[in-house]
Amino acid sequence: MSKINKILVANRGEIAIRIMRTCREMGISTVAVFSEADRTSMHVRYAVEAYCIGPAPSAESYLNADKIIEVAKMTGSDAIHPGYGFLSENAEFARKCSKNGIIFIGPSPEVIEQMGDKIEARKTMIKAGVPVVPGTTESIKSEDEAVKIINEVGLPVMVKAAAGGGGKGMRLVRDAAEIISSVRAARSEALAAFGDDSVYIEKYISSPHHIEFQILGDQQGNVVHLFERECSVQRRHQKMIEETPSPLMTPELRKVMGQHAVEAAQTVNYVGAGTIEFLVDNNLNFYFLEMNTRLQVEHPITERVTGIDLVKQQILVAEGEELSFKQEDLFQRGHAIECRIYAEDSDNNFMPNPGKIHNINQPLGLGVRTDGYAYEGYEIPIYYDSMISKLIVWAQNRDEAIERMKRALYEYKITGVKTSIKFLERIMDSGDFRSGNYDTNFIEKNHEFLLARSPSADDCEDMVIIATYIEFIDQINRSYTNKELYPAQNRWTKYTYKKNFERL
Amino acid sequence: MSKINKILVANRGEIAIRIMRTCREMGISTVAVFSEADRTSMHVRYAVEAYCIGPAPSAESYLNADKIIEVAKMTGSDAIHPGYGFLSENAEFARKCSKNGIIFIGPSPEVIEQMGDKIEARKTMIKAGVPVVPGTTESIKSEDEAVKIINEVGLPVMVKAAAGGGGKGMRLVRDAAEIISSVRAARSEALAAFGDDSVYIEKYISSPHHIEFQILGDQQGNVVHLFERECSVQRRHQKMIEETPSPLMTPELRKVMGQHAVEAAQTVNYVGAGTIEFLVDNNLNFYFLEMNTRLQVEHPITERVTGIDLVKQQILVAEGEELSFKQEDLFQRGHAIECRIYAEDSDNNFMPNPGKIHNINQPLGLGVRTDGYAYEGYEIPIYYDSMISKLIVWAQNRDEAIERMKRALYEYKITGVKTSIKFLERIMDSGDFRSGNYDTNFIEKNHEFLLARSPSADDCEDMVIIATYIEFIDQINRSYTNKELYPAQNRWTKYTYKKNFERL
Amino acid sequence: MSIEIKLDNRVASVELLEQNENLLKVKVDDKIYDVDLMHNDEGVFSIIHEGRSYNIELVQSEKPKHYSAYTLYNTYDVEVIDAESRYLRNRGVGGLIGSENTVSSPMPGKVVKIPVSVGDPVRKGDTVVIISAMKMESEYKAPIDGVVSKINVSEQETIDANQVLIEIE
Amino acid sequence: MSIEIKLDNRVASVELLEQNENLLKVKVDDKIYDVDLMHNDEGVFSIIHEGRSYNIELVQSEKPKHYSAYTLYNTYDVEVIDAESRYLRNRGVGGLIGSENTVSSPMPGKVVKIPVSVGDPVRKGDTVVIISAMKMESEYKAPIDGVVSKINVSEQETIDANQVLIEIE
Repeated sequence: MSKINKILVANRGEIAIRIMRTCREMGISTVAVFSEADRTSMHVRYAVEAYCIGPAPSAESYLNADKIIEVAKMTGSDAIHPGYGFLSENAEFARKCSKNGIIFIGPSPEVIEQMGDKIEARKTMIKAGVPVVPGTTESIKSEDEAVKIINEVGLPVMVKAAAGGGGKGMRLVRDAAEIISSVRAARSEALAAFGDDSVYIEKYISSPHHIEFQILGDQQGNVVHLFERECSVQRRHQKMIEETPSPLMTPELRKVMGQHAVEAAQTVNYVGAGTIEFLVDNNLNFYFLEMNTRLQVEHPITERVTGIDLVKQQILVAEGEELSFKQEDLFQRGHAIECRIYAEDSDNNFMPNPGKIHNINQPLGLGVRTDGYAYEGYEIPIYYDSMISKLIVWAQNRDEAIERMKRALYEYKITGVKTSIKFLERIMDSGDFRSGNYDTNFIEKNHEFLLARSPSADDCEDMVIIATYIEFIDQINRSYTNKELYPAQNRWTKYTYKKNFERL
Repeated sequence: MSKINKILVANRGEIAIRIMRTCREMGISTVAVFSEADRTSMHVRYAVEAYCIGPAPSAESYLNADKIIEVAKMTGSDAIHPGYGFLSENAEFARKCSKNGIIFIGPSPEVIEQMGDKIEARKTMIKAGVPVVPGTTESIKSEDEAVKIINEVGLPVMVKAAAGGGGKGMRLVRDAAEIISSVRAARSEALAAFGDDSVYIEKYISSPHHIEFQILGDQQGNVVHLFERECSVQRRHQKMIEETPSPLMTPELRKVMGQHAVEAAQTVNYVGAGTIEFLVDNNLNFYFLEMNTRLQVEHPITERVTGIDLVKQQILVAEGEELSFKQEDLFQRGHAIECRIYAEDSDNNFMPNPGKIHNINQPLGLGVRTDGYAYEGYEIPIYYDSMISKLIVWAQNRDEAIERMKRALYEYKITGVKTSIKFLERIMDSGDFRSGNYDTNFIEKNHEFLLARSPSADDCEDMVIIATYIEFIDQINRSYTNKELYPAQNRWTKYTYKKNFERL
Repeated sequence: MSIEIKLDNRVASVELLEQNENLLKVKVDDKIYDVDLMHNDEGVFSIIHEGRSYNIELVQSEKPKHYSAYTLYNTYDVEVIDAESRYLRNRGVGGLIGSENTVSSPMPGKVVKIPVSVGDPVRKGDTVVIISAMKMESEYKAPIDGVVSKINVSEQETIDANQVLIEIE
Repeated sequence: MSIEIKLDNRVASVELLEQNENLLKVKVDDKIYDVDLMHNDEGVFSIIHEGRSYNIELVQSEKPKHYSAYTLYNTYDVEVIDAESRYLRNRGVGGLIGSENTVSSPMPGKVVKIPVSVGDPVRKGDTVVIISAMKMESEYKAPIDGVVSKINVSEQETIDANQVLIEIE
């Protein structure tokens, strides 16, 4: 047992602030690190201490393990919380922390490595009796072997890089004629991307559901799961919306999958928070996909239905505390949905849209939580992720949660950059989402509906035209007369426009 | 059963918006009414429709029953939600609504009247078997009678106006020699304030706890309670902090008091949301104090632990729906605390502090809800209540809830006006609040601790001095050079101060 | 006197007829509106028209007299066409960004690669610059057949939205 | 050259010694600070000093060169004392509001009642005006014995904070 008094948060954006919030509630001091592009980022202002660790590109700052450990030592930090992304699944970094007497808040370097290698992870799961997608357990040594195995597994299959991630080194093979070329392509891409041309073969599950289980393990060997998250609404292999419970789930399936998730974690003596990702087909067959050995972006929906602060549990477990609850103490109350707010142009192939935030109007009230980091006047840097906020709602049941999400999205106004808010509103209106009858092909399938523009009343357009007219006149006015230092103190104005009308 | 499609919200401020949020989630259209002082108020912008109903003083606008009903009829509103305060407990208004074919969202005029008369309410409760504070059941007819009854009840006693409220027409009598003069004073004050000099006598409970039970009744005669709220932290007889569960409560006492609350409501065939207020002494004796026949300011803490949207239930019940849950379906999960954010100078006898809001930084993240209506640049009018926001936190247990509240109060920055935020932070730090060992004398008792100024580090002062220095120089700069139309687009600046240094 | 305002593809003629503090009588094309209009320095408008409450926010874009307008459900591109812009328009100045012979990015970012040099012949559709923003790379193509006449940026340079990167003749 | 800044009851002398963009070397009395300072137009400051992150917000009060400063835990009244204000100070102008012979309210509100008239003799402590704001009434008393010399407001009038309401001689 070693009490943690100070935590360095080796991350930025919403997750850095989210972690610091819990630190503050636990009386733990916080150290922020930031790149040169992030001097005005909210996490710098939220932390007790803040240190610059290098230039804007991640490789030179947020991925600079040595520099971060140096700051941790200099500030006397007891522990480092890596958040998600960046160094969170870097076994080498975890090892360096421990060599320097700093607690890495996450599992052991060995477990990170074991689960980071996809073939190794598959083998471990098979040993633990967890169903995996049919395919190879070893990396493919020759193209002949590939053909043989693919014929056994049956087309279609996925050829995947063992060291893979982010969709790189991955090939879908539907046709026997494509086998050789696809294996070659996957291997060469894997070599280029990861310096390792190992690939393996998996049966391709078409239109699967992406369902994951949250697990928590302590140093005493206790493991519990905190139920599932349905994460099938994705664009460009990135999640957009998550919910719990999953509309697909049955109590029986939840029990079986949860049990498997716990066993998977126990097999590797997992300590901390982790996620077991499954593919589930429409017949409710489920297959282990991968394990994420860190906090997930979508962890708040689990927090909302179980009432457990996952970051707090991570810290307690890292201190050596035993989990204070057992599986039978946990239950899901109501329904939670998360929408990810990206700074992007949803109408234009989800192209990122960095820029300067003009105004933000936060959605508030019953059942609404936002975890964000942008503020009015903030310039979103071009170097990092385009997710600027997460909107989480809770309600007694799924229908109410959808209505509440619509209300919250309606209230959520971010101007100055394009965001995914309107697109998310359309999803909430779509029949497939409302019925809960959707899988990972949801966005593709509903493409037309989701991109259709809402019909707008003529008088609404006329009001916009009137507003523009007044704004324009007012600007002429202002540039001549506004000598005020504090415009904020006089925001609502009844201008006397008359004097400018002659000039028009 | 009559489906409600449009609701006129006869209120302003946070409660108007809170009600409209639920309307939006239920697909119900909303009509705002506003006084001339409230044109820029948030509820006007949040509603679908908005109508001005008169000048700033409440008596000429928000209390103008005929005008409000006229707007309701003109807009085709099916129902009026009165919120709290203003017309919410006005039987005459409820009667007028029903005469005009508009649903008044609240109990019947008869029940409002019966519970509005304090003597009548006491009699009703005695009949229902609910313990009341020992004292008279009839109004006092003579001073002799007063002396006789006070001697029976035993000193100290409260002499209270039957038509009373807001602390007017109330006298505490500790000493036999004061009886006659106190009764006289109370009667003349009551006559002046309410046009009715009826008074009654109650035993004075010193340092009681103020604990109330939320109840919900439907038109079919079902009544449930949604557990208690502890409301003992008060200043100037106004609540500042509420929490649920009450630290004083035992499961047995909760059951008994809850049962009495339900019986009290059933006795009067109560329909809608209401609150039974009790005084509880340190020996856990409890006495009926009064019934509030409307939504309470502090209803969100009940919503948070029970998961029930109380406004939605009010609307469903008003439509004639049967309650969809029974007493045994309800339970409290975790702990919720509400802090009321007043625009006031807590250091200066809680004097109201209207003015212009400069910046607002909302507290966000896990377990935090705010219900407010102020926004940046908004000028708080002098005519209405000084409560600008409610901050509600939830956590797994009371200790965690207090820490979360501290974190949220720390994040909550409202500049431009003085607020109660710092004072509330001090309450969260006080030993008596943390131990849960407090009653209605809490603020008085902890006065010294609550008003002590936090010691501040010297270097923090020096940073303020540096900031002021730079701001001052910058202002000189700006007034000469800033011709920009959109300062918000360039908020963070690295000014080159040099050119001004010569001028200083 | 009226001015013209372009909203998406519609051009409307607007004129203020009367004003009494925040109560305005405005003519939009042939329709006359009596509105109660309040606004603030940040471009937030609250308009009440025949009892309906409208919230509109205008954010000025980089181009003068161009705005993004945010309403309840939609975002519009709005442009004020006054005498000056009509003059510029007629002269062909200040027209569409990303015109026929230039390549630009609608978003700020960083130049990853410029696979062409000045003087290189290119065909319509050839990639001439790759821009990275927020962990995503986008390829920008030549809009016409021609010869690269000017390259205004270099690799690793950060760029603004709508900045002209490459010119082709 | 340095200027003086008054924070509550302390007067400090401040001077900028060096500056390199947002990195400043500042002297406050005898202490020299190297700070990383960013701020915006709304008076929000982010200062990093020896690794500690400070957030300070300055809001200008009605009086020129006076600010309310909000930090993590405290609110301060701050005043810049430059040559001009020193001059005014020495002349006795712009001194404390609510000086000996005037009555004012620290908050805006509405005059409910003025129980005195010009020429009335009053004693120290007599109520001379009642102000209502946010459903609460406050009585303001004569600060000295004297005669009401001026009444600047009338009943039902709304008033600003710190406006001189009544003068007594």
